[in-house]
Amino acid sequence: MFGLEKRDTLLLGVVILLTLFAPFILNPFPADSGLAQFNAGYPDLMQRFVIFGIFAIGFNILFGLTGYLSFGHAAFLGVGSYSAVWMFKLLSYNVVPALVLAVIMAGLFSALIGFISLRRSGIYFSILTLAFAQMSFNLAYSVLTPITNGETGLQIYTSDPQYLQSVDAPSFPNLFGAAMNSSTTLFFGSWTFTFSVGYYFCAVFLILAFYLAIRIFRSPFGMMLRAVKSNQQRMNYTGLNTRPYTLAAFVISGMYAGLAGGLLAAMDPLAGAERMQWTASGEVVLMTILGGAGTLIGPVLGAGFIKYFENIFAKINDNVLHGWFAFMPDGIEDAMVAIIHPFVGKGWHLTLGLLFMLVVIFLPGGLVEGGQRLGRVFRRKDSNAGSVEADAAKQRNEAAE
Amino acid sequence: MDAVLLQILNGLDKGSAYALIALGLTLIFGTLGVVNFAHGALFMIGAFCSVTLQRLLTLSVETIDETQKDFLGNPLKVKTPYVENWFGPEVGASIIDWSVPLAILFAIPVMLFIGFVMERGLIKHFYKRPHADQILVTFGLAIVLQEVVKYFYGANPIPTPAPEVFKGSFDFAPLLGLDTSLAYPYWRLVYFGFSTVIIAAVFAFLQFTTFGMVVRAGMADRETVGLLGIDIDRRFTIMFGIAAAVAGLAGVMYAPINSPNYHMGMDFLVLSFVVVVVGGMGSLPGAVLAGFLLGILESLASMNEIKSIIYGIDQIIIYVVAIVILLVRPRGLMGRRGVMEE
Amino acid sequence: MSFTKLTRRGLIQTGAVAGAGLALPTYLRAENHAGFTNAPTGSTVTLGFNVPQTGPYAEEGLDELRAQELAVEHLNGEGDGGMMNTFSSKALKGNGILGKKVEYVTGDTQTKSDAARASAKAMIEKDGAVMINGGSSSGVAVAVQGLCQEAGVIFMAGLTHSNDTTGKDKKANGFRHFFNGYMSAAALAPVLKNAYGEDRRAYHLTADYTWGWTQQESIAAATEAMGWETVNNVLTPLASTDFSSYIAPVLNSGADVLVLNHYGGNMVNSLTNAVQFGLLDKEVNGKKFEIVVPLYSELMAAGAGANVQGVIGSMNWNWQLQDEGSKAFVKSFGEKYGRPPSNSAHTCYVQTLLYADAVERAGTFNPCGVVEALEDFEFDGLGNGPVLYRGDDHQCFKDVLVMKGKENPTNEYDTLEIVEVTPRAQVEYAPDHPMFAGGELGKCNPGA
Amino acid sequence: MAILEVKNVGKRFGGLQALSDVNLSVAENSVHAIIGPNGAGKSTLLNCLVGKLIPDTGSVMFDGQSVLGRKPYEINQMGISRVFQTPEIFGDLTVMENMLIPCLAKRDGAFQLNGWSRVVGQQDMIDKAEEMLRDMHMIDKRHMHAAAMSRGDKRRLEIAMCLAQDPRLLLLDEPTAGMARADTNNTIDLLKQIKDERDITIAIIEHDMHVVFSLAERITVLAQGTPLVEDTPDRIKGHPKVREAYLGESQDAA
Repeated sequence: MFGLEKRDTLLLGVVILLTLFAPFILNPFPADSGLAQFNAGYPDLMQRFVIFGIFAIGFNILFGLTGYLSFGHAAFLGVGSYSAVWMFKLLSYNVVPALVLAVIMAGLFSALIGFISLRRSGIYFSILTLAFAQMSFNLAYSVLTPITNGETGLQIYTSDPQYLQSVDAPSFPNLFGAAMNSSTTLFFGSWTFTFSVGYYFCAVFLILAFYLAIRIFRSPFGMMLRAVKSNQQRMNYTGLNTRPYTLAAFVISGMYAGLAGGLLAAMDPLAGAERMQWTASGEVVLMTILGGAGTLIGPVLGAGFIKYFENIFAKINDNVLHGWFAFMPDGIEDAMVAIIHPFVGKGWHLTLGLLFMLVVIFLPGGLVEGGQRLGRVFRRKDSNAGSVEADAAKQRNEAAE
Repeated sequence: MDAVLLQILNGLDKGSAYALIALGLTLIFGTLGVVNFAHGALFMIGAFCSVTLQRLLTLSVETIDETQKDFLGNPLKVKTPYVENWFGPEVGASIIDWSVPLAILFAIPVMLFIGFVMERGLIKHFYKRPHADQILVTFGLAIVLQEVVKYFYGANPIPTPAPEVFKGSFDFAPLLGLDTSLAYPYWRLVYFGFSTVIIAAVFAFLQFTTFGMVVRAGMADRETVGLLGIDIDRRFTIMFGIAAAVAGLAGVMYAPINSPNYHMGMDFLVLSFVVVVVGGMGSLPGAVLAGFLLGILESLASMNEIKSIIYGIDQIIIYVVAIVILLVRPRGLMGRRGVMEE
Repeated sequence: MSFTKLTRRGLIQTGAVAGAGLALPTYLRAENHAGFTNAPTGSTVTLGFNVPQTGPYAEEGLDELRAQELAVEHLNGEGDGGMMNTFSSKALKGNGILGKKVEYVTGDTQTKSDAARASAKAMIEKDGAVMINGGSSSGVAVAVQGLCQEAGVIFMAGLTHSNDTTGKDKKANGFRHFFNGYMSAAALAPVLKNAYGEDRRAYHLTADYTWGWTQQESIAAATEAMGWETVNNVLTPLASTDFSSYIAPVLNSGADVLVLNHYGGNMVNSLTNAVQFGLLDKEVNGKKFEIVVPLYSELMAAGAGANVQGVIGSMNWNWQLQDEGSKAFVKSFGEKYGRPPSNSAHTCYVQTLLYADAVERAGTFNPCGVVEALEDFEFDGLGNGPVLYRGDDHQCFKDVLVMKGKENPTNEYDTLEIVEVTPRAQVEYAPDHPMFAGGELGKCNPGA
Repeated sequence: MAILEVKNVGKRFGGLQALSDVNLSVAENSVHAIIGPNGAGKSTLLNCLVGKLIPDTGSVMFDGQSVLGRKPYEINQMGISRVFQTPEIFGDLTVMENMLIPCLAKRDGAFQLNGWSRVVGQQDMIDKAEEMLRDMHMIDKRHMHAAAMSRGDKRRLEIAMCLAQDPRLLLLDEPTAGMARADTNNTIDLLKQIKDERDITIAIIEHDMHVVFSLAERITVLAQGTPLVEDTPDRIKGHPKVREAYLGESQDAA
């Protein structure tokens, strides 16, 4: 179906189901229970899962396939965001022109940076991309303030021209009237499920982005990209010019980043310079490796994983902890709180750092490999079990040996 | 002219810090082939060795002084450091005053130990893993290390002054026969001297000892050295310890220059990678050269005369230089073919 | 199973609400009986405390969080009541807000606009917070203020010193208790004149982003008005950790005062570097060289250690103030946490009480009611003497403190001393002052 | 008629004159061996032919066109394929994918942005690759990762990949270096078979005299960067100059 092989169709189907039913899946706990803290089914976080999923899928097309490790992709995300907000400022709150410009600008910007950076490989390439991105961030934060509004971030003022904004259109990014921040809530017993227009808008893009990624992975072009990673020498002596292949992968991933940046701005029309900082570039690298570089679903998992920790664990404070352990005798309650305290709230970084280490030590293929190991336990037979991701993960391990 | 001289002087000082940090990083690259994102954290831990020793030396007995009040109006608890009780107030105070230089002695075993444990416990298992995995695991480690420091020392910078005798600055102008001032802080001069000595020591160690020779051979061709039946693993462990110690010492002496805080390692991480790569992967002289070059150019770019020509150049100078050098010289200033190019 | 509470958030103009409603499918149309975002329905009300918990300002954020927790305790009638006893408005009774028990949720701003908005959104969307309080930088304050305006909740700004927060970026749903760059300058100028004379040449180092620029502009204007000359203004990159290359040329510039328009880690490092260069020991133009740090905080002073000695700066509030309100707050905070509160802690504490009080007086949690109750509200007993929340721009006006690094501190909290309490009248300005021009307050937005 | 014409090629590395005044002519559909002691400049010459190095002087003409200044991939597209001393294959890819890549490179050229089409949809290419694998007796290994194969298999795969492009000239750089005798003989048989079945020119650099004399129709002896003599195998065997310069050593190598 859709020009995909059976197992890819299955994977796509799973992704579609998961994204469509995310408001249910991410809110498994009743709103009034202590575990509601772990619910992630509110619009902002769901949107972030999806948007950073798109970002990571795109990054994986470059890094997972060609092995070129860019430390500057956040710059393209930032360019996408700034472009989108400028469209809101100049034209109207309609997201279509904003997203189109975001993707185009990010594509142009990545073509320029890619053209220069791809003259080098390995760590030299990584440092070149890092240098370009840090330059962009430093300039955006200060010197380019007239364009980027610097420290505060680019936002929309009532005094902005908005030449095409009609009087009756929502004054929030919208798709022909359907505002991204409108939502409806379903109450079911003590469960609540929120369906947000913005989330489903992003979800459609995630599904399309994922589908496109599958097509690229399974195309001759994708095979060539993997060949670049495997042996550039052989590529050259097989009559293949590696430069346009890597540049195409770079620009495609840059455009994915631009789309993600545009969507971020569409969900929340403020573009902060920090989203271009090297730590933001590092984050997408971590997402991809954590989930499983070179696998299809891995980057999405990695993105979800990191964003979940950032948004859920950071909010668990001592007050919440005491709430959980209130049923215990006082002494034990305090002890439990004291034990967990360093890992949550302001200590969420610690938990994240530990998880990075644990995953990479015990699951060399990333979270996808963890899933496979689980799957193997349940299926016993490893015959057809390989599933879609087995190949990539296996390759990784073999390369590592 | 004197302004340029002053910035060159300043650049040498900054550059010595960059070179020192980059040296350890490139040693690890060159010998072990590991991309160590935790290197900045080692620098940070070094700085916190200074803080820790300062804290240890100021461990105090508390006596209640009824005549003074604390901020709540309760009797003030007066703290007297144990060392002052043991050695008398004056000797005690001067021991505390000298806590940063003393921390060098304290930091060497600590950093070597941390280096050994890191290498044996973690890094060793990642020699043959892809660079991506190395990045993830060392980045995770860096976060853990800095969060642990934050847990014990808080997020605020902690003032760690240099000994009283190094307060103030030295004026080079009379020496050079200039009539304006060319003042430079004593402690920064000490730092410059210290870095030079450490860098020279590392080079001498690699150049003139059998151990160093094997390591250099290992950097050039790891497999062959392994085939010679030399226990390269043990040497690599020691090498990692030394690299950690070099980073740590850079941090110890840096503490008085800027009050240490738990994320100072991350601030230096990107910069030290740029320095190493501009110098050329795995090249020790390259790292030192690049450190000084970037230090001087950064200092010159911060001059108002230059900023008025190119607005905001000091924001991006390091990166511009890195890009230009990498485009002109594919493997940095002194890099060798084939190192970390995949 | 039922579909209720259909919400539409984020409409700034009420006119647009009706229009947009028509453009939507019926099932998405706004319909809410309470008429505002996150109207508390049960026996509790949730406040959101959004402070930096990671990154360079984590310590500042932690102190804000302490103060906010204390405020919640006092609102719920626990503890000694703190400033509720000294507050001139007596609407609060220690039974929560409008009889609802106060609960709170916390988030991490990471001192990044994006992260701060994400965590504020989480508190609004997931936890149903009716008010967001805290933060420790102007970028974050402006970003979150904009978000709260769209979402229809009240924002109380925390530590934000940029003129823009209540200048070109002011919003009807946002209030700022903290002072700003202009007020710092107005308070500092006379003190500087007395201490260092009228004939001074100042060299500015300025953090190269919005806050730095507005503060530098304010200080330069105020000092030039009293006769100082501004020799130079050098912008320094935010990412700088070592300021030596910016400080080295100061001595040869002919300046005899160095003004550090830096905050946080930048300020700790630039001041430490300046003292290292021996600037304070020098004589230039026959006068002792001086350093000025226009915006001080206790935590920065602690970070810079002995380097702050003799350096003048300004603060919003300090625990050494001897008015009844401040004394009550310091006692209650000190007994709970074993340390005196910082000025950002004070701001966050006071803002929590003020919000609660405004709700009580308005009789509703509706942001528009709260805004009305807070606009042009005058009160006393929360430190800094009589205070006004000006309706025109939602800036708070009160006495400003001029501080000086203490020469012989007796304990670790005793780093700064109060040199002067500059009266409110001296730091006031017209709402249409050029440094605050542009932007519109807009109308309050109840959301929903 | 000569398909490859090397004229007066010289190459200098610093103080070392690696090649000087090399003239070489390879006739179409012949097997031409280039032999010589270590450091004679064989590899340098080969690198000059495929675009990895650019000679300082002289010209290299392939089928009437100059290859100088062209990138390796362009020269490959002209019809020159190269087999390396240690097999260069796509180790992370399956054997089948390894075969498909040269087939696609032949069909689509140096770059094709076909991210939307599917590998499994390229039936003609798959057929071609499978046929090639069948010829090489490797069809049962088609789902294997190339890196996991034996060295002999890797060599066969590399040769198969080169042949899949239907090159006019096949350059082999010591194809049997480090191989066991049995593998060497297999490779010789394979090359003989290729020579017999295809219209192809083979130029081979080799140390192993057994291989050279089993295959070559003409031999050029290179010594100290310059051709010593060029002739048929039989006459080379007895050539005094060659004995002097080379063969003594080669018996050790063989």
